[in-house]
Amino acid sequence: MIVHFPFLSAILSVTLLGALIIIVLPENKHFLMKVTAGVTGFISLVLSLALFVLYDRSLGGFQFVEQIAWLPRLGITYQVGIDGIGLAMLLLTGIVILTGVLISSHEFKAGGLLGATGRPKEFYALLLVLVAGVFGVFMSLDLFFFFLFYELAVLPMYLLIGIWGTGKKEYSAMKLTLYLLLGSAFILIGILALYFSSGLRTFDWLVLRSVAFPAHFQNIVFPVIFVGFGILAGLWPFHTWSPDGHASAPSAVSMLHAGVLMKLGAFGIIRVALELFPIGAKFWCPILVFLPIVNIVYGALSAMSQKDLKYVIAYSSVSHMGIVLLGICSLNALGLNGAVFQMFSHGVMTALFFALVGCIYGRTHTRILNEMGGLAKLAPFLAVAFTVGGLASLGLPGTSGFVAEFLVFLGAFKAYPALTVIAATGIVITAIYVLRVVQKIFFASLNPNYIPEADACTMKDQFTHEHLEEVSDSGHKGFPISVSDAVLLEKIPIVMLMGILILFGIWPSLIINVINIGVSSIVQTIGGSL
Amino acid sequence: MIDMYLLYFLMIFAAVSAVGVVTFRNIFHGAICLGAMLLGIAGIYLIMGAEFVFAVQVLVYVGGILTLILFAIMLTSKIADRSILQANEQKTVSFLISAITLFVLIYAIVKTPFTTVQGPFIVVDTARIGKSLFLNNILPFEVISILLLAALVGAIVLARKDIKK
Amino acid sequence: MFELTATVLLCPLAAFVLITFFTGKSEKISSLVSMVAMAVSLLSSLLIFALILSAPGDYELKIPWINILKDLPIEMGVLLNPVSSVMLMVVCTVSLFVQIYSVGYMHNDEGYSKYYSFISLFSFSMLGLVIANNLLQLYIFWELVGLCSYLLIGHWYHKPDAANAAKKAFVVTRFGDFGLLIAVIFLACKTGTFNFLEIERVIGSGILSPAAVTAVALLIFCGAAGKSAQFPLHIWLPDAMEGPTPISALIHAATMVAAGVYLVIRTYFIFDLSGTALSVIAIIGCSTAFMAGSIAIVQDDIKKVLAYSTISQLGYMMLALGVHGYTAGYFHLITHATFKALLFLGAGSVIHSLHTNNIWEMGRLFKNMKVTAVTFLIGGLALSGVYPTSGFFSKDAILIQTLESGHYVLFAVAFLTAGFTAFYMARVFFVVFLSKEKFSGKHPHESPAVMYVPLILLATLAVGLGFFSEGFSRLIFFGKINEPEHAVLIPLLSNLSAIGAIVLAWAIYQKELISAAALEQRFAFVHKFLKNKYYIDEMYVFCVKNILFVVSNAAGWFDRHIVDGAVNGAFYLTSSAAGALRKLQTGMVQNYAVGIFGGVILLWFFMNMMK
Amino acid sequence: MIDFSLLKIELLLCGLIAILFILDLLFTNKKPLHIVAIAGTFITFAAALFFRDTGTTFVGSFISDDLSIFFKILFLLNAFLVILLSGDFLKKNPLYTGEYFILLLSATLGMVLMASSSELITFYISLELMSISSYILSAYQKSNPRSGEAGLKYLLLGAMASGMLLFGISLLYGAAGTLHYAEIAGVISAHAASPILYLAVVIILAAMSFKIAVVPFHMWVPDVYEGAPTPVVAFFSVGTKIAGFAVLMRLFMTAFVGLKAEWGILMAAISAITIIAGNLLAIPQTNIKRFLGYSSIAQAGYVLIGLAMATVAGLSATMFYLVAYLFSNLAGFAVIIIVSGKIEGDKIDDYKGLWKRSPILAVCLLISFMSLGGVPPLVGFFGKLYLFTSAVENGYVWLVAIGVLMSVVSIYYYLIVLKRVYIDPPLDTSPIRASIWENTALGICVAGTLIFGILPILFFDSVVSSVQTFLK
Amino acid sequence: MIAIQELLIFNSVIFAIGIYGALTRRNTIGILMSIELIFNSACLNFIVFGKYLYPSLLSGDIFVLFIITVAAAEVAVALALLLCIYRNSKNIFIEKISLMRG
Repeated sequence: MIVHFPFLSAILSVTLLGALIIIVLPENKHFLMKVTAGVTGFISLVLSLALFVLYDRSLGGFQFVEQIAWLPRLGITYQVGIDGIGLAMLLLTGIVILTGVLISSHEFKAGGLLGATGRPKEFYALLLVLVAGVFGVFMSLDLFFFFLFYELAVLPMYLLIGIWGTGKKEYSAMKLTLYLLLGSAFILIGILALYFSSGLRTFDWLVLRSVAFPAHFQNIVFPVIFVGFGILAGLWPFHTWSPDGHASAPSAVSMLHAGVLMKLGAFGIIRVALELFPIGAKFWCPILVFLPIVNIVYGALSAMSQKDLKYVIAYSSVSHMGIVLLGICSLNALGLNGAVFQMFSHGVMTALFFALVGCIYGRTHTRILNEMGGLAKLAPFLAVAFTVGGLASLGLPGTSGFVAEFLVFLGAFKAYPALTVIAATGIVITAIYVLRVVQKIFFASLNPNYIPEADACTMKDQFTHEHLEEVSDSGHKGFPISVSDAVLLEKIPIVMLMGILILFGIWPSLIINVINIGVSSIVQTIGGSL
Repeated sequence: MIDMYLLYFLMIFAAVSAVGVVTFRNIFHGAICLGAMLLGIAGIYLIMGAEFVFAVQVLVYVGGILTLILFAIMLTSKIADRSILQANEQKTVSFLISAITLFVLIYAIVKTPFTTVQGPFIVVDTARIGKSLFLNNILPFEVISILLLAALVGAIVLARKDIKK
Repeated sequence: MFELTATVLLCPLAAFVLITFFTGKSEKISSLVSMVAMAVSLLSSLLIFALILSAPGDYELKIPWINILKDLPIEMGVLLNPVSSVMLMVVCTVSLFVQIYSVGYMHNDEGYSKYYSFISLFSFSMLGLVIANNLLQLYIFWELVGLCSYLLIGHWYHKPDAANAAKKAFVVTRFGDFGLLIAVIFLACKTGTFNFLEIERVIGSGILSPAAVTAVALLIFCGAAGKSAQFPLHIWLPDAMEGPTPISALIHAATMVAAGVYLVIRTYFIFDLSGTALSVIAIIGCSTAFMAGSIAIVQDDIKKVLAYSTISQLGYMMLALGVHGYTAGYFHLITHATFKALLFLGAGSVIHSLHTNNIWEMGRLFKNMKVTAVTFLIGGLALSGVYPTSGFFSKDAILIQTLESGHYVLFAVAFLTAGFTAFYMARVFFVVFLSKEKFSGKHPHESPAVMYVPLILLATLAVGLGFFSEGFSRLIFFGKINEPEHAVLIPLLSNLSAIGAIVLAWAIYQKELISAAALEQRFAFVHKFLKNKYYIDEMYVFCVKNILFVVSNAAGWFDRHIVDGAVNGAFYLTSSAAGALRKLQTGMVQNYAVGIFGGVILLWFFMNMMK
Repeated sequence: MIDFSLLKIELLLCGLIAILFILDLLFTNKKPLHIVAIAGTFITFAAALFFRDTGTTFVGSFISDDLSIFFKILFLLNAFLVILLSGDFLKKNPLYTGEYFILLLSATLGMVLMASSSELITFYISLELMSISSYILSAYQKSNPRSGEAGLKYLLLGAMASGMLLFGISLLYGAAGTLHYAEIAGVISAHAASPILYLAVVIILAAMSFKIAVVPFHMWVPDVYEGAPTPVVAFFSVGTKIAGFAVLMRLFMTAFVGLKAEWGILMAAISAITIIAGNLLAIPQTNIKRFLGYSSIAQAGYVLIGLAMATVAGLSATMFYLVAYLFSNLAGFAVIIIVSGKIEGDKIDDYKGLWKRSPILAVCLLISFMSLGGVPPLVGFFGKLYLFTSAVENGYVWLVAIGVLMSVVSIYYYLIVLKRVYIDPPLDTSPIRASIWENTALGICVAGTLIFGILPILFFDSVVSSVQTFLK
Repeated sequence: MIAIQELLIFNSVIFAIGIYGALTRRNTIGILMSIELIFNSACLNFIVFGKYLYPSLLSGDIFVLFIITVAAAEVAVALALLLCIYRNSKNIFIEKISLMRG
């Protein structure tokens, strides 16, 4: 059956193999673990890139399909394949995992954020398992495996946040896990309904897509699946897991979570809800579109009122995911392209943000905005990177954020003009809070709590070693903390993410051409069901 | 006719004794009532022609189980002796539950049409029982031997005073 | 010709990239790269202008950017016509002069290379904006110049005021941009294109209802008002003076703030269809001019005076556009670019030598800084519209146009504002350059040549440009050529009033014949009102504090306590239900037995119920 | 004639009991008894896997078909695993080692016979054989007052339930005039159902609900699970439940199949309440055994969904889920037995930092709990999936909705425990080691959970076909 | 001959009394005795049905024999267990035997 190199399975098996190797490695070989994780991330990125290059744009549709019968009696097949949308997501995942691993490998150093907790073995193993799940979702063409990978992606989160998190991590981890499982419960019900009402007893997505489900059935099931996936995509009012979860998670996990995992929700809506229930989508989207609008505006307003840096970013994710969902609800080519592109762009952007937040938090030992200030002097690189991220976040042209938001608004305006105007106010509010954050952290006069690293060396003579340790544990106790700029291990991933933001901001066609192949078939499905 | 009156008498006797079992403050009196009720039921068996069952009832139940119970009462007599409160606080609930149960049962019994066989009760031949036991019901008969063995072993294990090592 | 355009555009971009990634360490090379690039751009733009001049018309180049829909192509492109080619020259010229000037001004600054890289980026963005052939591209570069403005205002980011001003500038203009974005999307959806020429064609066919046209026009004006600091979105511009002075000259006087006017000019075919929109523009422009002019009178900060003056002049341009003075407005844009850049650079020269912005800490600088003083004077006269400076031609064209179009009230106000203009400029000039010395312990000196040569060149332009006004009006027009009436009365009157105002200022500030303090006392209320800038900032602060922050805090609270509260409530409910159920598990066998026997009864009843 | 070929497993078990009995009498060294018991159970288990004779004997009161063989395999596997895990308990309670095995095996014999009985007397006696043995085993740890209390509670409530069962059977006898399942079915299909028949069905269902421990007949479970010795709890948490389901399946799908509509809705209602209450009650628990007791109540609720559907899909889902339950639950219990053997405590807090003390045990516990919670790709997920599909197929969407929602709750409480295991720091860092037997048992359980999760195909088809032949 | 219903109702009464006793007796032995009432009512049910409805069948009688045997075994185990508990705690009141709850 398979005539080509099984790229997709290779990606999956590479990540799982990486996890396995890390588990097998002896407890104290931390460096080897990091290298393994990094190499795994790199290989998966390279494979995704290869797919991106090799994907035949003129042919379109699903390519690199692999198929192995699994449980024929129940119509379960291991079937993977990739279309334009999946391809973009695959690429995103590859980027985020590689950068996430790099960022966290620095944090595991002594004195780093994760240094105190340690246990890199479990961390990387879980991270890679999670990523395998994510990859799996993006490439599954069988709803059963789709769901399976989905769960695989969600569950390691509990431990990743619970063990390596900060703050009220256990509460957050629990809330997140339960919420997402609740979502997957909805999804499961929806998938089962699909399975039965088709009368075909198959989970094969390609087969199910060709089934014309009766309108009333679609109208019942569509909202169930939409909400189910919407929970993971941060749909208002089911989003509250996300601020707490992101705030508590370690950087790499936040990166993966906000960067990739939340996209699973939006991806699921497109793949399952939209493509299988075009009539339901037509009926429900004009009603459900209010929720994304609330997401955008309310998320941005909430972000503005936050005092904790991570909460700001988390709420901005809620707001930005609202843009994705708005694009999806617009049900036209522009909106959907914009939505997928926004998924990609927001994924990279938020990964950048969380990476930076990790870097900043690792230096300042606080995430409270009012306790920072003027850090641009000590860490200019971080300041530049954060500003670039912020600009992408507020949709500045030249960054991919603009293209995505513009396309979404353009598409949404065609469908819901008045609502889109309301939604677009979100970009103004976003500008306000993003610039406020940038200013509070980096600009204005330097907070006296922080001093350049060079000065810290002289300080060491004045304070005993114990004193310094005390400082790094409990934040400021009256005497300053030395703050340095990013080191190479941090710079590489950050530059990578920044570069991608700008590259796709200037040359969006690079990826939109691919996305559009996937989107146009969806638009056909929706249009054809009139 | 006499059978009928006797049956009525035994029924009333057994019912009153049953009430005694569950109400007497002195558990010993309760046990005596149980014996009376068992005998009353045994009498009903006899009248209805179930002679072998009657015999087993008297031998095993009255002779065995009741004796065991009395024995246990004696062993734990220090508490049982005193006529302290023998019923707990959920009397009302319990009464309600048993009353509703009774109502449900009577309702079901009255609503069910029975096509009864007319004529006097047929006395069951013990030999038939034996045959039936060893032909049709040999499996439970064998299994119950294991059950008794298990119960025996278990009773010994539980009742025996352990020798501290 | 498009190759030249590419040169114009890409040189600054290349400079930006080079400086950012390669030459950041070496300040000299950085500034050199930037200036060479700008000079090449200037040359190319001159050539383009020459080519356009030889054959006026629209030259368009389209490059596909994003292909999603066939019926809504998203493109990048170039539209060369007289309007854009003139603007190209202006931008390149001012930018080059400012860059040269900055070599002296920013000398020894910590962020020297950063400064030059941003200024190159700005030039690139501004040029991209100018040549845009479609609304989307214009919007993109529109935002980019905003970004550069943000970055350059915040050049000294460690000063809290600068950081705040940068943020304020970006956010306030973003409010306007919001309107522009909606307009772009609206037009794209209705006309199926972003392209100016095509939109013009489609709209000309009457596809849009008059109401829709007015709405679109006003939305576009929203964007223009934000960028061109029109009331009520003008508040960011005075604060933006926290940036380095050359930046104020380049971005906040000559080019970027004029982009709003340029936008209206570019989309004038829409405004032209809506009388309402034009009236709104005229009224807002006029009131902005008046308001800002009046505020400028009482400012103590030399840059603030110039900033308010800029707002005021932008108001003039808007007024001109609102009264069909297409050519007049555009011409004023150009002349204003030269003399306002000149004034800012002059002010910068003063600040550079005295390290203060307060005019009351200066005085008698004419003695020490002759070139600066003279060029400043020329700029001031041009701003005041005194013959024969370029300001005279452009401003009077506006006044005449206003009167001719029958807007008498607007004319009156504009005329009064012209008087204000002359007054505050004279006030600044006298206080700074001629009156008594008010600084001590400082030794002001003339700036180096690298700074005053641009001043001289700009002064030349400020004077000389006026004589091109007729040629200009034949080159650039909307609809038909608007032959300027050779009215004599109005120029005369306005010149007289300007001279009167200058004399008044001389009397008050130079000779102190009239006590400024007494006047302040006499008109305490007015003074206070002006001093507080019409309390508009306070109004904004009030709104932001009492509306935006309250709403956002309410949203935050709502999220934590209601939405999340519901989640936690569900959790609480579950656990308390579990706790309640747990109480049933008493440990008493007979309670359990109740469950068993009661359960049977329940089952029985349930079964009968279901039957 | 009696066809002894059908009785191989029963005879082997009897023989094993006899051998143990004799060995127990003959030798004072009780250690070899464990080996003999392990070997004997394994042989019986292997025999159950190997011999698949089908047919009926004992005048139709004993039936050996695919269904009963399937259940017998489960019972013997259960017994085998529990015996493997009993080593530590017997080391600490060395008195009555032989009797322990005898009782355990006689309970197993009772279960095995329950699965095969097709007549009510045999069924009743085997049920009592299982129950009485279980009562005794619950109270086996005589030094521990909780153990005695557990035994007494179990016994009293069990006796009440079996009294009720008898009353129900008597009514059934009155209504049908026979005690053979097949004949009862004939009578029911021939005549209109009378009120006492309905009553009989309800009472029998209630009495069996006590055995499988569903709400509101579940209340003995937590107390007994907490008090009884852990291996014993493991034994009857799986065995008794599966036996109860085996009987319910045979009795209701043959004898009462004509009243499907009535008891179907009853079971659905019971399962809904059970899923809700069981899952909720597990949340506030602090004792791990009690906790698992509640979780097993909830699991029984899920299993009942399949039975309530009374279709091929439903029954095969039930059977599949029972396998899933066996492996996952025993894996959990195996970990608990090993851990409590070391730390002498059953508090959930005692599991703090287990990850540090024994990563393997921690991972096994994770797999077990996630499987019980229904997380793919573990066997419990497939079990739930089949159950839910069968329910959706029959239109019980509300039931599935409850089931799915409450499985989210179940994940919550499993995570509470796993949080202790993985996140909290250990109170004591000494590593926990298990004996070879314990490791074997744990390995089998975890392997089952994983392998049948990834490849449910391995036995799912045979389950479906056995149900199909059963229903024919 | 009296009607079958009368006898059945009598059995039901005994059954109900048994339930009442099982639910209310504090003394564990009392509970056991009440359970015996329940067993007896079931036994008598078998005999009554056998005699009135199926005089030719013996299943009822046989079942009763088994029930009595099982009851005996059960009581034996119960009392042994009770003795064991009594020995440990000198108590046979059921509500005192409730270490575990919740």
